[in-house]
Amino acid sequence: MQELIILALVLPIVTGLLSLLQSKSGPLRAINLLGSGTTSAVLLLIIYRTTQDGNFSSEFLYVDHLSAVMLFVVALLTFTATLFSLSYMEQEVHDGIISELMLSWYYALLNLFSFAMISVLVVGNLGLMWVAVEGTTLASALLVAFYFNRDALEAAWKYVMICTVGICLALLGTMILYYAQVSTGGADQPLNWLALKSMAPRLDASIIKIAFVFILIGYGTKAGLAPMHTWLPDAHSQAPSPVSGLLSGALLSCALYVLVRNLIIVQGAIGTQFTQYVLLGMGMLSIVIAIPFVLVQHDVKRLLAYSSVEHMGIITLGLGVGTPLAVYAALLHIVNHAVAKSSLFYMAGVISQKYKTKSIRKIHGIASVMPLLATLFVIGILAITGSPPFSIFISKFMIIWAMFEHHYWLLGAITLLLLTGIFAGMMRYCLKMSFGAAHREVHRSKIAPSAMTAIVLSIAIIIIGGFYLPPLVNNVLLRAAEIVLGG
Amino acid sequence: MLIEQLYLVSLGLFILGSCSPMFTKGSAKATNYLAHGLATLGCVVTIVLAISVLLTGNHTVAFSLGAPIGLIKARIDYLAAYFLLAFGIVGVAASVYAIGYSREYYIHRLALMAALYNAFLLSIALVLTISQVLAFVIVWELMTVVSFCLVNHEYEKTGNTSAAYLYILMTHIGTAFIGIAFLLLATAANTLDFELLKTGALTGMLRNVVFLCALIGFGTKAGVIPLHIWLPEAHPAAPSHVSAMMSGIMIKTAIYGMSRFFLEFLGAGPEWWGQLVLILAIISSVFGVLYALMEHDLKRLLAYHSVENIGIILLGVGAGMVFMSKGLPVLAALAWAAGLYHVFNHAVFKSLLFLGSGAVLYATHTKDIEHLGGLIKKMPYTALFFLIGAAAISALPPLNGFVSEWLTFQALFFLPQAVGGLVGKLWSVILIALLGLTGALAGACFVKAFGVTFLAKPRSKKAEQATEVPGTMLVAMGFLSLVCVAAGVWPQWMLAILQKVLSSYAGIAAASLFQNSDWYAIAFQAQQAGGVLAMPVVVIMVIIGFGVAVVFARLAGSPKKDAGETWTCGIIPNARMEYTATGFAEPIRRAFGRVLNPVDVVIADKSRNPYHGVKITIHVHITHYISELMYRPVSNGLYTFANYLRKIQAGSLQLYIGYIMAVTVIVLIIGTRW
Amino acid sequence: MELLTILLLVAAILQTRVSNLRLAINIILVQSVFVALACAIIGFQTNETHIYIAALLTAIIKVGLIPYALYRVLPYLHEEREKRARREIVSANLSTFMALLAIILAYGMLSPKFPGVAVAYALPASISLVLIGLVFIMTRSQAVMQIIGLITMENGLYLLGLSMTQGLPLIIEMGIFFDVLVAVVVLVILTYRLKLSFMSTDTSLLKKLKG
Amino acid sequence: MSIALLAVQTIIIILLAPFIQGVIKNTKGRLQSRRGPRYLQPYYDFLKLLRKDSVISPTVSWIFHFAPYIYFATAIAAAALVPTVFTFSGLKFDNLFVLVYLFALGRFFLAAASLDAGSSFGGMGGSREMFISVLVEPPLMLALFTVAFRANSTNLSVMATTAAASTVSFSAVLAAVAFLIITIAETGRIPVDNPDTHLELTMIHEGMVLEYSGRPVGLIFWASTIKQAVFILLLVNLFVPWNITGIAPVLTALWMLLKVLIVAVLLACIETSTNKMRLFRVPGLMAAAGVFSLLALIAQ
Repeated sequence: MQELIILALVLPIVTGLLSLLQSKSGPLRAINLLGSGTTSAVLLLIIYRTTQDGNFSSEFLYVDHLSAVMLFVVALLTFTATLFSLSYMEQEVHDGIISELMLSWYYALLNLFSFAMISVLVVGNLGLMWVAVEGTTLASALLVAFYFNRDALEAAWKYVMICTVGICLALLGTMILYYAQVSTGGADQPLNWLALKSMAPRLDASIIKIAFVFILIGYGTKAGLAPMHTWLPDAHSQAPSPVSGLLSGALLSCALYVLVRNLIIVQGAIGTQFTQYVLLGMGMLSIVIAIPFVLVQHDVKRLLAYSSVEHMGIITLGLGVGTPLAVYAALLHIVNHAVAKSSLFYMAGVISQKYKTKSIRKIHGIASVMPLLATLFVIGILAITGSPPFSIFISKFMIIWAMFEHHYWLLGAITLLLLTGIFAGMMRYCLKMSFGAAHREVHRSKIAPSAMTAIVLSIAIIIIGGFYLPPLVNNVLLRAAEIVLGG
Repeated sequence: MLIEQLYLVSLGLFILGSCSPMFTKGSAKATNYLAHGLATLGCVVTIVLAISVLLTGNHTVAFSLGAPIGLIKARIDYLAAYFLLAFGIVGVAASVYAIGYSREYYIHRLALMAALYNAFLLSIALVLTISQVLAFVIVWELMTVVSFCLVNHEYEKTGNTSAAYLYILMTHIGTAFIGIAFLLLATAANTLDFELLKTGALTGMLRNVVFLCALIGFGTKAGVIPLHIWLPEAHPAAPSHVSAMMSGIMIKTAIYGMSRFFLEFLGAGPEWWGQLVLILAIISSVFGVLYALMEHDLKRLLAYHSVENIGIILLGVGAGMVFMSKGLPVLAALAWAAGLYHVFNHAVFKSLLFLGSGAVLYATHTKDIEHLGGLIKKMPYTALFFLIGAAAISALPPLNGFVSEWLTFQALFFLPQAVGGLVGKLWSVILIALLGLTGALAGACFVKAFGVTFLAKPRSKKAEQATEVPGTMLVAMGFLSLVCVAAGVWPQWMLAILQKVLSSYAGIAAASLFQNSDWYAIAFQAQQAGGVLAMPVVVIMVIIGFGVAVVFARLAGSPKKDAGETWTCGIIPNARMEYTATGFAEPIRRAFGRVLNPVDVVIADKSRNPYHGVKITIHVHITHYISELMYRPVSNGLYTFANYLRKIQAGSLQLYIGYIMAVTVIVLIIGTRW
Repeated sequence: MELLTILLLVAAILQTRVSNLRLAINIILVQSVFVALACAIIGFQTNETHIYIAALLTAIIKVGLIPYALYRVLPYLHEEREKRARREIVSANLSTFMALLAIILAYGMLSPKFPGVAVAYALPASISLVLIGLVFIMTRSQAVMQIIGLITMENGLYLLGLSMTQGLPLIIEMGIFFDVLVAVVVLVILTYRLKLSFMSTDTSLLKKLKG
Repeated sequence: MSIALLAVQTIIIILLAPFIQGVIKNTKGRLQSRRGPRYLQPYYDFLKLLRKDSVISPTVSWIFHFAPYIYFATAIAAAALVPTVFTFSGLKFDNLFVLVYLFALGRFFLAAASLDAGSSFGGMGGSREMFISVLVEPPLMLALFTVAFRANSTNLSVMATTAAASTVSFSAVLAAVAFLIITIAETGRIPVDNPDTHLELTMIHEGMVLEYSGRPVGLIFWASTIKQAVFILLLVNLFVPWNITGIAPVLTALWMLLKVLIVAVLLACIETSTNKMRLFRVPGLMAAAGVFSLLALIAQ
């Protein structure tokens, strides 16, 4: 197991380094396809081993079902992102937006980013987790700024500044947590998650509470919870589309994962009441704040970015309700959202590449230019807004159901109605772009097979997930929910 | 066992139909016949299924889907079977019709349309049978999404996409409310199974919330005013056989949902529930028909009539709820039977009319009745069938619309037994008078629709060149016309079914309701209240009268018949002299000016001759107060507010960090003060 | 030790009054030297080896590499200075005042909360450093100044860790150092690119992405 | 047996209907200080019309030919179910809604036929006829239901029996006035419509059937008189309570005929003493009828 994990960590690094050495586009693509494919395979193997053998823990590494859920997200998304990048970035080179040289840098950074995300998920120490999370910011910062135009620089600057400030607060929280651990006499296993969890009930409640506030704000910033979400639409809209997909799908999930890991300890120490109320409040706020930006929006990728804010809100609500059903649904929602949102970002990438703009106002009639893509786009938007029969609906419905069961029925009802506001905005712009007459200068064209594979794969998962979850996945999720609830 | 097989076979046929375009290798003709043939078969099987359930009793089909949905139950009880019957009958007609009608779509993504059409039928069949909350919401939204795609199918035409958007948005909001209602019930009963939902103990307040949410949610789908705004946009935008399914059956699934809630899950509630439904119902019916009268787009006109008829259905439902709450089980049964019978009747004649309008569209490629005329000579059968539909929807005897309206009138007439005193009588009589008004307006509207479309001379080239539509379309319409007549002349069969449907619910005693009926007359008795109607006798009377008229006419031999042009004060008549639809409705437009607020804009083109203009254009429209006063301000306000709120993302890094600090401080303070 | 904390705070306050970039970098260098010294002193007091290593790392990274990186970017930024004219967000006096307020806040409110910390007197000082860093980021629009604010925050946090629990475990500590270093490098790259694209490193120009 | 009686009664109503029209016209003539037409003039008119040739526009379709027959048929069916001397509940169709909707059926076809010839006059007539019918419907329902509520039934026979047993009251008078107004509107008399006009633009009912000639006019004409008779009979049997029961049916019939004739004279008087209203004043009149009925209901 240990070897597998280390392999999973080393592979992206190796692939990244090889990419740097390679400047021809053909081998570059082959290396990356191979690299990310193997990495994903290794990750899936890790997940499988986890389901069979249970937890794995060593001094610094730790993998359980909760990490398995997230590893699945990262495995899938890094693979689809690489797959999508192959044709997308080549088109960018072809369009003269980036140079050949930059391409190898792009892949190197992408692999670095994957490495950072994987390391977040496999370390078992809260301090190292912090380091890895900050690592993801830094690895992705240059990807966000990749086009090095004014907008991209602005987005990257804000991204780094806000996230670093946020993450500093998280470090503060982690230090306070460590202090609590030390003062309870657990200095021999500093910030080890398992150790902390076992000693959680003995930790000083008032200190943990303060630690929790900082951790929540800190990782919440990274996870895009309102009102710390402000970097998110900028970064998501300016990054190259595959990276946007990764940011939205995988990075936010990783940040939430770290938050959840801390939450388990905090809830073990101070009970659930305070944390739940704060989480519910932040979740609701995220949904509410996303609405006006979705209703009135001019940039297709920002539209999707705000939808991510909303979904992080929904997931937080699920965590805030804190019943087994809610947590199960929240975890499922993380997966569903990641898959759907990344595919939407890929599609937005194809569209904006085709129309040479991200402005919603200038995009019409995708259906007559790229019929298949338009269909998938509408399906994706329907899915992301929580329409049945797609998998996101199931998890959303379960979260709200859990709210009703937990006597938050009014909150649940309000959430349902607020989500229709998101639906109104998303659907409005989606239809505006998909249908109507296309521009003269935009010609009907085919989409590169690798990009299409990435998109179709994601959409297929979303559709099938609406009806059927393999028992294996279901068990992993159930076990992960138990872990979140302190089991 | 048989039932289960039938059920699975019908679903399987729809699924097969949905997939069939994949196997036809792009041959439009093969796709058309295969997909719609399978749909027809599926509907036939559904009819058989419904009848066998009605004969043998309730059935439950359970199958497990595993996580995340869990065990799914499809319960085909009498209520579901009744709706399935209506679905099957309309579905058979629409599917057969589609075989002919789809020729229009050979170059317009026929494969997609045929697949979606089958999926649409599948989703309706599922909505009517699934009895598990989560699965129900899924198939409910599936139905919306599929029909949304069908509404949007001809997205090249302006307005269709925005109609589809409005449709899916409104129904999505409706679904949110339905979700709330279901979740409240489900958490109270701690189950997702429909059969057990009624066991949940809810406080009075929560019961009211459930009621209101169900009413709003299903009311949106049904098109109850003021939630109807999507309906007149979406129904005309869809292909005609789909419009027929949407108007005939899909909006009835909302009535199905209401019936489930108000009959089964909630049972008898406070009186104001029923009264609220009655108020909404009467507003829907009067305004629905008034707006219909103002339309001269044939399909929009029909769509507004759907609003009206949903109102009439809900009059029965509302009266039934009032009777239930007042402990008058037999009268409640009468009122519910009236409402549910109108469900069936409206399904039949409205889909007939939509199919007829589709035939007109097929032949002339226009829906604007001002450009039609004289089609009765080119398309005699279509005209006849449309006329039968028009007469049925105008509640003319001896067709089916009359019978259900008669039952509704009777139910409203006995309303004073539930609501005592003068108030009850006044309320009852006002409702009856307004329902009468609705009927008269519907009559006026269909004289207009039928007369302007089919009679006199063609008003345009398109109408002149029209020819009769293909046989499959005529067969479908003829079948529905027959059903219209049959359900009107011999309503006993359907009422016996309804008696069965209703007898299983608490607060309703349907068993003895129609026991005095003869083979030729329906009669109901509830304590002192009673009523009787013999439709065959009415028919015979009219036939005798007709015979007498013929005898009288032949009394004096057979005088000569000369052909001579229509009298137009001595000049040769042409089509432009004919009375237009707008002109026909003008007196009513003016008389109801207070609520319709008509606006006339006269534009005189004086460019060539400054003294008397060369060309005068008149734009006539009315003000839809509900969208003007309710939806527009809300949406404008929402967007203004959204624009205002967007200022929080002002682009300033310092501000953003300020947010983080502020929220940290706030949460810290909350945390330490907790 | 107490003297050191006071010096740290003085450096931080001094920072708020400076508009020259080179001077500001010098001050942050001095501040980092103080932090490294504090680290060493604590290591001396507690006699733990890993704190010495941490002190050494502080010296290398925060006194050495980071200022070096900042200095490297300076030549490209000549004529750039924190503008005190129109575009200022708050005046120098006000920002000093806010820094003082942060110190008072930290000393007044937070210290009694944590009984039994290792080096109690450094705690409020470190908190005030974090707050001052935040204030710095919020009130300065110069890119380099914001980086300096970030380093100040980092310093404060580091000191906090030291004073509360005698520092985090070494591997984590190293990770943090590495992150800080990379963060500054990334930011310096961005600053350089900003200068190229915008002809300025004034971050108050970065307001195009909104809504 | 009862079917035979019903048939006899219906035939008598049908046969006497033109006579009532004759009485009205004659009385009107006298009131206008001229010798009115003979009482039996309508019969002669009818017979003459049956023999006349017709001119048929080539524009028309079968609807045009069919409408007069269906109009006549519905009038006869209505005559069969209006309660007169004998009331029959055995055949189970004498429901007031059946009555109302039978008239609607006839009107529907006639109005459709008015559009068939494609002239503006016909369309105008049809449009206005439907307009009036829309306006009449609510007060008609209101007025009929004042009686129906008393009888607790919508069966006309039950209603007639109840009405016969009741005494004169304020409520009954109000209801009778309301129904009288409705009768005027339904039968196309002044002040709502002018049956004698020959100016196309002012006609309603006559305008609608303008394109007909010869035999169909005869049918429409007779059907209209039957409709008029039915409404007057409803008025006297449901709203004017002085019914004599318990005597020989022949005497009852004569008494009823007397009442009908009095109403006919009254209609003539009203028609003479007032002038035709503008079309858009009619809603006001109908509102008045509605208010009267509501007051009648309140006064019960």
